[in-house]
Amino acid sequence: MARLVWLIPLFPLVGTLVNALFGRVIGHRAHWIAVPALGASFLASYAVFVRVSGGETYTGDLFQWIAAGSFQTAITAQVDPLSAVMLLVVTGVGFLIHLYSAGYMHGDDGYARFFTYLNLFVFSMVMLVLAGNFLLLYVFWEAVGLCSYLLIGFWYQKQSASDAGKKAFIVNRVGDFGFGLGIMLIWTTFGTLDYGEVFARADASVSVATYTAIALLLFMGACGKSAQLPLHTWLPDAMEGPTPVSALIHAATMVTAGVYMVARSHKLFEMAPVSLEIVAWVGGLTAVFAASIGLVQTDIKRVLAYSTISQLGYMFAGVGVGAYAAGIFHLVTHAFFKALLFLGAGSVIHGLSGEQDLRKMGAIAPRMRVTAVTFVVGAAGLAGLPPLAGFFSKDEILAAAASEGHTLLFLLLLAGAFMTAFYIFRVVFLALFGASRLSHEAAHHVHESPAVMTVPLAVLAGLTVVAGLALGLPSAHGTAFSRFLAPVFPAEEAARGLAVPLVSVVVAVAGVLLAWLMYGRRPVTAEEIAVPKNALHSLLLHKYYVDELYDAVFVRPLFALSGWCARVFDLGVIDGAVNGIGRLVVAWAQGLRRVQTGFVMNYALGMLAGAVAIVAFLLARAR
Amino acid sequence: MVPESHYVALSAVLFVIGVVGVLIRRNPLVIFMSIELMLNAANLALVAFGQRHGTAQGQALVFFVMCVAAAEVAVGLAIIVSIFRMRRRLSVDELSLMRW
Amino acid sequence: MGSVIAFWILAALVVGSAVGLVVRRNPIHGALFLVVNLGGVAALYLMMHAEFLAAAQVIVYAGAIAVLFVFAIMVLIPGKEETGPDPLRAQRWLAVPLGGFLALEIALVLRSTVFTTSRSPATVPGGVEAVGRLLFTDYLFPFEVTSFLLLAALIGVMALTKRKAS
Amino acid sequence: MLPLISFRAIAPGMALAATACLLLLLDLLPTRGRKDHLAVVGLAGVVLSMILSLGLWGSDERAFNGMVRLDGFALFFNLVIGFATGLVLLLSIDYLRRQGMESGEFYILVLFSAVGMTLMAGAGDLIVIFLGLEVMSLSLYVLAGWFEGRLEAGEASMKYFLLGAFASGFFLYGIALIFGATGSTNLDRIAVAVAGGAARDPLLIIGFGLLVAGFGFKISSVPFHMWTADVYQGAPTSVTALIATGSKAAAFAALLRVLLSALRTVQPDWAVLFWGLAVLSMTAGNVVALAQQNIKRMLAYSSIAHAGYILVGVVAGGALGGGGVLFYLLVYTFTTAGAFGVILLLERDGREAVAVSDLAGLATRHPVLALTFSVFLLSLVGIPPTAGFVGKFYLFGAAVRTGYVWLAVIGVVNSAIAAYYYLRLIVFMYMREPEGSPTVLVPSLPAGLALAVALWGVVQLGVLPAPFLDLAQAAVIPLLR
Repeated sequence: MARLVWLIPLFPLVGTLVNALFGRVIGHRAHWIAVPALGASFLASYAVFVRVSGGETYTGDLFQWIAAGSFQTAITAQVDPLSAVMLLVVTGVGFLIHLYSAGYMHGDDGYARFFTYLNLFVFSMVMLVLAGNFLLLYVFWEAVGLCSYLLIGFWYQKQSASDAGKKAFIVNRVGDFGFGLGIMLIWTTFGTLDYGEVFARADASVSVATYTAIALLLFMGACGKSAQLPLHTWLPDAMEGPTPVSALIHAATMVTAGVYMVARSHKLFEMAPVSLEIVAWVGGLTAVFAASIGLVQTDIKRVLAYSTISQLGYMFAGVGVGAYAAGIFHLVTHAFFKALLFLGAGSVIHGLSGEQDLRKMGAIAPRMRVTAVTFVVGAAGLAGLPPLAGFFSKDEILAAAASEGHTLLFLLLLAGAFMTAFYIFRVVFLALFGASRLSHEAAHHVHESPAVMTVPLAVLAGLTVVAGLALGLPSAHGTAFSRFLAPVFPAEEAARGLAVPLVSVVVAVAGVLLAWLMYGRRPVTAEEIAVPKNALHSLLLHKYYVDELYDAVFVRPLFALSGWCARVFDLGVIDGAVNGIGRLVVAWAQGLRRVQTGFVMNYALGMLAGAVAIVAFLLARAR
Repeated sequence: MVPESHYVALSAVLFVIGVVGVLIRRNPLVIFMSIELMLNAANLALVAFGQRHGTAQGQALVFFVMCVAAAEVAVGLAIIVSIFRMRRRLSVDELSLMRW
Repeated sequence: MGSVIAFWILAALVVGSAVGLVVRRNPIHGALFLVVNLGGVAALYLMMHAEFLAAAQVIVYAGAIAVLFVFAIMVLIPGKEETGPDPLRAQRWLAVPLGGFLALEIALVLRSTVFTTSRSPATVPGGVEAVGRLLFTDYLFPFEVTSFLLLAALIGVMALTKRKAS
Repeated sequence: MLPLISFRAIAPGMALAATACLLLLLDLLPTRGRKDHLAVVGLAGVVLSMILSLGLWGSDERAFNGMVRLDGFALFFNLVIGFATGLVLLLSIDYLRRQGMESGEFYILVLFSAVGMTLMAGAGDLIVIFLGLEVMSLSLYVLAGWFEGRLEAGEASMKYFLLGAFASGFFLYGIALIFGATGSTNLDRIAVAVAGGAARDPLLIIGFGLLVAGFGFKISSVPFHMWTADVYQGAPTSVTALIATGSKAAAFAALLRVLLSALRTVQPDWAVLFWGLAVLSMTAGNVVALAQQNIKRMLAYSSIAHAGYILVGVVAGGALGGGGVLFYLLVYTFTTAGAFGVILLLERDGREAVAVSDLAGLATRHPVLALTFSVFLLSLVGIPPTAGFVGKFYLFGAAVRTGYVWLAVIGVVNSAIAAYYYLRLIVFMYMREPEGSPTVLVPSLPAGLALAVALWGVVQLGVLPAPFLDLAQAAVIPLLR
């Protein structure tokens, strides 16, 4: 098994290196390297999965990474049912999206660069999942962030794209800062970062306060990566990246890393019940908050982005109420239907020569049949209509929330489910059906995408249809999926009533109906969609003004402070008339004496002040 | 007999005068002379402390400081002269091209 | 008693010349004050029976270093220096108190245990022999380093001046 | 009585000094006008010195009456200094010729300053530290103003010299007071005196404070940092690299040796002081760096911030903190020398390209160089798997382990802020189109070699740091005995 495990990251790594080094020669044949690499990686994952199903697990070191004195950390891979499932999702969905990209990115100048980054991302993501200790997890946590940053800004000629990349990185730094501290705290508390040892040593001998601190710091990292409140702002902007990137990184895999991490360290979270409560509530609030913003967006990808944030909230809510298997199951099914929706949206955009605005779409279903059918399947999956995958996984979470006594949370999630069904079918009716609002030119060019793009759509649609029935049917011993994960997560109590599924179906259908009433029953004009009807609508359109708030509270003061420090702090007492490098140079050239300040003396004064302060401090301490 | 503490106090006064000179003068040569004053003050302290501890070590240390001072003067004056040749001006308050 | 009077006279001379160096605008005056100051300190060395240092002080400091200064000033500065208003006048008001504070801190020196404990009876040999013996035994290594230091300074100065010629 | 004369103990430094003298002679020979061979001979001397250091590994002795120490600590720093000097020599060859400033004395002075650095690293006596500091500084003062005719160069040289001499004055007076308090300048004897109660003597306390001011200047810690930006900007870029790496490493070596071997018994007293200096340096350096438009200036403020990070390790002390400091200095040497090396290869409109905006579009025209620069920048940010990550992890980890949790937190916050200005450079390289004439790469084989070595260092120390971490920790042990 050891060899098989290391093969999984090896293939994409080789793909990355080949395309990076010979990209100029390979050019538009880059997919011949990248796609087979992923295929091979997927096959290896599948083989590993089969072994794990047979009860095998694997933990092994590649080599000692940091070994100094008491502190030892190795490059360790750990395979258990949880990572096997994640591997299958990452490489499987990754493979389909690679295939799709070969069509979608066809003719782009940075074709080879694109596949280099994409392979690098899959490598990092696989390593993140395989990591057997927190340090390695952190390393690849950063690495996937870097890939995400590179891919969001892939079309850097667009100012908005490179800004979005920067924003993603900076917001993630905030989360990673907490994550890093959390890992340090784990190290000081347990003296190791190895999963097995940490979880084995996580007992009552450590105070609850410490566990709470660790858990909340880790969760801070998860919030950044998985775009939960209040660190969610980067994800909608990340849609500036190419659509396959949005599908792979910002829907199916990377953003779910936070959920994976919380589930992986559930032993630590369980030692601090408060932290789980917080996880659940942040998840629940994010689910409703993001869904409500999704109600009014007019950019098809932005709707999907807010939908992703909202669905990630469901996963956290599930994990937070202790239904780990349900959370991970939703992660898997979400990977299927959200990748499907993004790729479908990409196909629509592709067919409309780059149009993303819902106000300029409509009635394209007849001319893009495969795309339309698969998109509707995905939408139904997201809305949670039975018997599709989303129904089973979301229902698991709702049921868990209801049965664990989180009634308020349950109602919150139910409201979110209603909104979800509404906004996604709003997209369906506006984009695919109803009256055509296409520009003349676009209408002329509408065409179905090539097979290399539609085949992945069909496969994902198939998965969306069968995954729930195959894995998610509840039985006396829980679902098939939760039984598979039983070695990792404690078995959940089974046999829940029919009430919750019934309510959730009713709510979902109601949402779909409302969407139909508003957008599907009769043709709507572009103006009707966009103009804010009232204050609430306007608030939603502005995404609750979170970006503006951050700008005013953090960004601008920091720059003001920096500029102030550069002038005042670093120069000591100087002539206030001088305020600009450019002006100074000019002034110097003109020989204006009034701006000539003798800095050597200022510097020396600073040094003297420092020396006096140090001596005074030391003397005061010695008293 | 004058106690050594007097010498040390005198050296402290000299040192501070040197420091103040560096801070308030604009001519690099004068600034540099003030720095020499500081080194000189240190020398005086070293000799006095040496007497106090009953060892000639202080005097040996002063010997090294003198060498350092000589080397510094040579290099420092060469730098100042080369700047003067470039600018035809000599005042540190005019040496402020780079800032911020 | 005589030595005490001599000390106070020398102290006044040394401090006065130092203040003169710092205060006078004309750098030539400053350099002359420096010579006086260095000579005064040499005399103080003599009072502490550090004859070798006193001689070295006069030869190296007053003889070579101060002369170099005077030379540089004469070559470089036509007439007076530091004309025009001082743009950093405010700094003086900070420099003097800060310097004073430093003086206060160093004044605490006098409370040191070194000066409160009784003095060892042995008088220190200050002649060339004692210092020389130290320099060539205990301080052999720094002594050799000094030669290297002077070589480095020499090369540095050469490099600075040679470029002018070319 | 003659002291123990041990050429073994000073062999690595002797190798450098002898090479410098050899260069003096070679420079006199009438040659074909080019001075490349001097750099090559100098490089050979540096390599020889490093080989000697490796060969002497494991020794622990005192020579010349305790003036010199030959231990793992000194040898480790000899390696760091060797890397710094070697990289600077390689970077300088074509750079100097391009600027029309090639001269044999340049290489000789670089070696002289390296000798001063090794003296500081292996010093067992304050006076040797002082002499080493002066040998190093006098050479650097001259080197900083090497580009005659440029106003900035002269200004840099003058500022560096005046302020450096000022700092030396503090340093020396500090030595004098410590001598007064303890009756010796030897670190061992100071340690004995301190343990015997001299620690509360105001003489010693003031002397130590002044000594710290002198060290603070050389490591460019706030509030002794103000020269840094001007000198880094005005000096020739390869000299800037030397000031940023070698001179900083040597100053840290001496500081750490004084703290750990002479003043270990009073660690709580100085740890608080350096706590403050670390926080000030990190924060001021990073915040001011945000506003910079000149890359060399930006890296100068970054270097101030890094002095703060390294001081975190000093505060932590012991084998953990000390080992972290040593390892980080090695990492920092590779990273910073590499970053300055990249900048020195860039030209735009016939002048050196040092503005942030000059980097625009570099990735499309010179992808390999842009990638190399990015790796160095990521290492400065501390993003894995670069060496900077391991180094920071280790420093902050040591702080947490020794109970300075808040210091580590401030450090982590600071590295998060710092990410912004480093990444701005990457953004410019990869995500901006140039305006006006493009920035061009001036090819240079030796500089390419230097960058390759630096890149190797950054990757090696990031991916397989374990042996070097062990080495760094082992190097601190002799100080703690």
